[in-house]
Amino acid sequence: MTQQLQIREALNQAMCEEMERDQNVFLMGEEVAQYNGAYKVTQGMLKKFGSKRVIDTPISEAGFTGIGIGAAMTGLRPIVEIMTWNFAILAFDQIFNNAAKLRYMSGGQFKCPIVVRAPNGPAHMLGSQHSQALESMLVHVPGLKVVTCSTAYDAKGLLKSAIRDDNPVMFLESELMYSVKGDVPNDDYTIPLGVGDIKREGRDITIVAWTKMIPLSLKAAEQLSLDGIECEVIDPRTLRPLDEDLIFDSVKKTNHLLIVEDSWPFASVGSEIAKRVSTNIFDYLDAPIVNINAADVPMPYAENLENEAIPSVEKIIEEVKNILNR
Amino acid sequence: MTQQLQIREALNQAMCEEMERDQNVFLMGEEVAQYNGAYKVTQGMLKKFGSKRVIDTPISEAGFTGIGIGAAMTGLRPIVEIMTWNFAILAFDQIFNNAAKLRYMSGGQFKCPIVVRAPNGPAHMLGSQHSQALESMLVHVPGLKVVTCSTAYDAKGLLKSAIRDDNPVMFLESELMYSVKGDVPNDDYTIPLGVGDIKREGRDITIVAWTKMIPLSLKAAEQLSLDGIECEVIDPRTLRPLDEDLIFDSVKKTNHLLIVEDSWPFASVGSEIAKRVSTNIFDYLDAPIVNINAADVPMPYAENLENEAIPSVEKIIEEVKNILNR
Amino acid sequence: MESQTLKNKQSELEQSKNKFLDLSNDQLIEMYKKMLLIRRFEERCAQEYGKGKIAGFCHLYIGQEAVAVGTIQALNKEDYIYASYRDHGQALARGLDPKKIMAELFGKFTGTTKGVGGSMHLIDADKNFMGGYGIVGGHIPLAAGAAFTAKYKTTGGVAVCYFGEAAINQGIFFETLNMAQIWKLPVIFIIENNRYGMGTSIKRVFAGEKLYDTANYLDMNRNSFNGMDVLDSYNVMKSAVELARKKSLPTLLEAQTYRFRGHSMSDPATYRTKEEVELEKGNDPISIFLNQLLENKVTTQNNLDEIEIEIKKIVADSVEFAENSEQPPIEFLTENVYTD
Amino acid sequence: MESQTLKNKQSELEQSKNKFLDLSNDQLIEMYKKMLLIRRFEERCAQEYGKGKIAGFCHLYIGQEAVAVGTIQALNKEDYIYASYRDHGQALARGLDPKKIMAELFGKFTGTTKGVGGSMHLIDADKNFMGGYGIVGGHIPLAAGAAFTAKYKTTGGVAVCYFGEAAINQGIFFETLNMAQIWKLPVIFIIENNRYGMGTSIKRVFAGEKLYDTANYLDMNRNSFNGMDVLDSYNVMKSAVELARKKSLPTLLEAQTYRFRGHSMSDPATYRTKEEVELEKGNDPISIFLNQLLENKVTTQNNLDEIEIEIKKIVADSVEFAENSEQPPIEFLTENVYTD
Ligand SMILES: Cc1ncc(C[n+]2csc(CCOP(=O)(O)OP(=O)(O)O)c2C)c(N)n1
Ligand SMILES: Cc1ncc(C[n+]2csc(CCOP(=O)(O)OP(=O)(O)O)c2C)c(N)n1
Ligand SMILES: [Mg+2]
Ligand SMILES: [Mg+2]
Repeated sequence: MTQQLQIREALNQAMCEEMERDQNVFLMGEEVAQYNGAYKVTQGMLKKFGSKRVIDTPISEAGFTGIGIGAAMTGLRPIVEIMTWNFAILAFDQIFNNAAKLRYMSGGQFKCPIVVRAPNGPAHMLGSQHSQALESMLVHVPGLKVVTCSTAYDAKGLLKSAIRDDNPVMFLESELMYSVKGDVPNDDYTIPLGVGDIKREGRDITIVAWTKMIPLSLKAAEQLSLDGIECEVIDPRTLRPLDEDLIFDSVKKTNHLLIVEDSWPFASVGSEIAKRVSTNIFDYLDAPIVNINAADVPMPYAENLENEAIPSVEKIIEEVKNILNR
Repeated sequence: MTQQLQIREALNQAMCEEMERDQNVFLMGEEVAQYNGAYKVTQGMLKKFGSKRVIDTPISEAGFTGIGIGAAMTGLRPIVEIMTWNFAILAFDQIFNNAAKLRYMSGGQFKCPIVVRAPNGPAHMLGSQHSQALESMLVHVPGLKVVTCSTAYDAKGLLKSAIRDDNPVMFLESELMYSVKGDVPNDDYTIPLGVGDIKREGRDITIVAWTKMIPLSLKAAEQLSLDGIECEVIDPRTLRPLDEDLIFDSVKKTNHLLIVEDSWPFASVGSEIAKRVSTNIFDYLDAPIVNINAADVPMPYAENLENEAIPSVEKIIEEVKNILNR
Repeated sequence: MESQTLKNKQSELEQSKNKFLDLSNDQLIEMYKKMLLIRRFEERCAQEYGKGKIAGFCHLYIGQEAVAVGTIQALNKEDYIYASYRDHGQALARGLDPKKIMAELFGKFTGTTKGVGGSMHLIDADKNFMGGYGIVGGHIPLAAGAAFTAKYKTTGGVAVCYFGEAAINQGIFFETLNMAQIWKLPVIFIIENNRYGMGTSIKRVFAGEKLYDTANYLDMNRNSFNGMDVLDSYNVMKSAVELARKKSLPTLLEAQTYRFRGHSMSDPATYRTKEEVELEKGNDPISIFLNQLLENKVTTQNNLDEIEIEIKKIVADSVEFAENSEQPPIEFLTENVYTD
Repeated sequence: MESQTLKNKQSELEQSKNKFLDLSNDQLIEMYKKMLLIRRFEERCAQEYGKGKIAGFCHLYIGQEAVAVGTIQALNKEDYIYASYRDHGQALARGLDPKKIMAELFGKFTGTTKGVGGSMHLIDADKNFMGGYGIVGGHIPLAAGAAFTAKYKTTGGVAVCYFGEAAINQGIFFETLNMAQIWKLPVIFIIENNRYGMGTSIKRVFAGEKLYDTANYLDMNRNSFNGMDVLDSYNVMKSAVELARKKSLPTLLEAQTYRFRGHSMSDPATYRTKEEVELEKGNDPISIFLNQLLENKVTTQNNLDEIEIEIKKIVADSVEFAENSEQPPIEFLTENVYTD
């Protein structure tokens, strides 16, 4: 039995179920309680769980993330919602120097079971300071897990795993995808972190993408299929740890690789995937890897520039054809 | 005519000369004035330039970096010393969202000629929170330039260019190299940003490295030379913009590439170089690229673990031999 | 009785003279025009947003006009202004061209930043209008930095930084205040206390009482004013500017104000009671000022009617200008990431 | 005359009783031992650092012993302690095994964190000694988070956070104070004001006067105490702990103290005059306490001599233990990055 849920509802269910399951789980962040969430992901949670467990914070990202980390290392399981990842930069010291390192630097004495979740990446015409995809910085830091989601099913299953995980998990959502609907089982389920998913099977080329880039890639794959080109679309879902075997196996089959991300190109997750593929299964590649990224510029406001700056179905189709020489 | 200078002295000369040359250049940071610098890079500068231009700050990295940015966008040319890049994480919002974006988001109205300089990367037994190499995060951000230095000559020439540059330049030094001596011309000179340097010529394999990894790589190259293996050691110096042509030309000649960095591996500058080489000159590679990194862990204190965690001459030699199948 | 009346008249005159401070009638009218311009301009913004002509986040200033207009009236050309994302009011008060602002909101190449900034990042370097910033509290040190420049270069300039009351919970606010005070920077921090940060009452997220008390322990000059009264805004600001300009001292000001609309165009603002909003709308800064002007015969209803027409035309022209402007050329995407 | 003397005697007794508060003689001796242990332990650290046995950054607590010992005396087992990189004093005062601490400083597998943390990151979770943090101010919210847990789980526990006076210039200090106050967290922030942050006098980088005034505008409970007097430290801390434990209220405390050595082992500390240092050494917290104990006959010189020997042995044993311990196995490098 399944239900049709928006991604925001799936995330909401995940949090509610885990909070019912475990008294130590609580939620904090700006506007999460009385306002029901800036993007309504936390709708109804204050009412359900009360103000002890659903807590509105001041606009003090560094401070309340740090408080969350302190709570996590002493036995609670905080979910810290940050309004968007852009603002989490203010908490990077707390995330990198405390959350990520507490277990290691304590010689294994501490655990830090915190989830920091927020929408990531450009939404629509929000300008430079509000349109950053920051996964490439997060994955760089050992000690963190980094998770994304592109369907309601994944969103719920992954967030539940993230909340149950004893490590700090950075959970990346997408503002533009909160309303996207999908089938979600009625029964309790989780999706293990670190396991990717083949969103579409194909023999000709592997497309690796995540979050908003999944629907784009699937659309491109559909159209390419009309031309007889069969794309395998892989969503690693968890970016760190990365399910590299899934990617390697696919590339070994297709011998071609396109990576699509809406983050900047320089030292990105795409760079890492390219490095791993070219250092590990170099001989399987029949053509150079291509990485489609957001333009290497701060995001402009103007609609035409923004559209040009972010990956599109057309660009994916074009690059696939280039790679395959068709 | 040349002089023998420590890297710290070369940096000091660069700052002093530029401050003499341009009244708008000033220096601020923790302990830079009365204490003459935590690592004595700013020795004597307070005496020379007075407290108007050499300014001790509170331990408020975000705040004083932001003040520097505000000064830069209104006509001054601040040099902001941060005690180490580890602490600059607190100022990442200021650097990423203001310094890097001001020119772009103003439609070209502002310039932001600021230099943020600090030692980067592990020193010796300082533990997890004090031993991070952060260049991979900095290069990710369009609008920033990222510069490193591995010799006294480069340090002086590059820092002078950085100070004269109208863009925000992140300048990465190394605590362990401040005392390393080298020849520096007596006459005024600069080294353009974005231009790499061949530190040793060779035909068999290209080693790309920077900062502390240069002396290691050169030592390895020397030893390998005894076995008849000639390494070409390339120091890009500026990591963003990256002198990729220099790297490509070398790899086209040697057909083998090893990248050595003391930062974490995931989505690193090395990942980026690997991506660029394998997407652009794929056909020239006779073997998979290899990237030596710091271990993918928070840096431990214990000497033996730290030694194991960072790249070594032995590891470089071993990997070169592996790549070349010798 | 006669003399009594005369005396009343005279004291009334003096009062009105006091009330209007050193402002000439022309200046007063100019200020009124600016307030009305902000109001009408933004009402139109709301419409155009509804039509999809303006997009992204768009934060209206309606209700707070007296703060921007009163305080900016006390500034000189060489002074720097830094605002938050809620920056239309300050931009118009500073005299940025409404056409260019509207074009910016439309994402057009004729806009204040050629269409790359949008509503949250209005900038006009020629007017020392330094922007429009989107990270809550992130622009506070920038203003102190501009003040640093002014002092370093002894330009006599002053820097002003506007931000909402919720921004005082960002640590950088305190870091900057401290440095402004130890370095004696000519900077004025203006908390626009409209009582809500998005849906959150400041009372729920700030443990203190008076917001400007945050400068107490620094022994920094500080004050609050009625941000619904353009004259009080001007008056209190004037002293702060003088202190900054003459003695190079920083000040923290708190404007008591209220926003009549939601936080941004997408906020239904259900967290405030209708009663509260209606009550506050009774303090409409434009009506208050209008009444003062009429009562004191600074102007006539006739004149005000003409102003209304004039302003309407400015707004209509700005929309027409924006409509007829081109989007940035695609090549502009990669320009200005760096400068040579 | 007789009665006069008697009266004097009695009031003296009462005074001494007051002075020692609710502390038993055993407790007083225990506290003295801890202070002396910190002193001797760290003197030895300095030697071992000189020999290259200890490396990295090593910040000595010498001169500040009364703060850690006095305040920690007021705590219970379930209370959490967070310290800065200058953490040897708190660790020893909390009763961490000197052997394990010295082994940690030597980078050995028998150390408090198995050798991965070093001097700046002493941790003992079993004793709720939560570390040892290297980023100035970075641990302040962690302590508030621990207090949050204590309150959430109603353990009755209290969290304490130690940091230097220079850390109050980090914005996160203010952010955390505010949240501690709005959420009524049982947390005690202790500013150890030793007057210098590395080479910088707090007077040059903080515009305020009294450091604990930073909690004024929040109307937070606050106080200062003589950090060279272990009894004053204990006494003031006791009230703060009570407030936290019984009423779940936060407190900001300022300890007036001084470090007798440089900032770290590599600091010659030339920024302070010899006179200043000598003057402050006249307030040696150990001598002060020793005299109090002797004067009030809590102990005898004989006993103190024995204690000195006992402590010396503990320190010598710790070094021997550290020397004879093994470095971590190389495989340990990649352990504990994640947990299952
Ligand atoms: C660092 C950061 N956190 C969160 C946000 C999202 N946000 C934008 S405005 C706002 C409320 C700010 O309220 P206030 O400072 O009172 O200003 P007002 O909007 O009332 O003018 C929030 C939470 C942001 N832009 N930046
Ligand atoms: C964020 C950050 N900035 C700078 C440093 C370098 N640093 C270490 S200790 C210190 C001085 C701190 O002084 P204070 O807070 O008074 O503590 P004390 O050392 O006197 O105990 C500095 C600048 C750091 N560790 N972290
Ligand atoms: Mg507000
Ligand atoms: Mg100190």
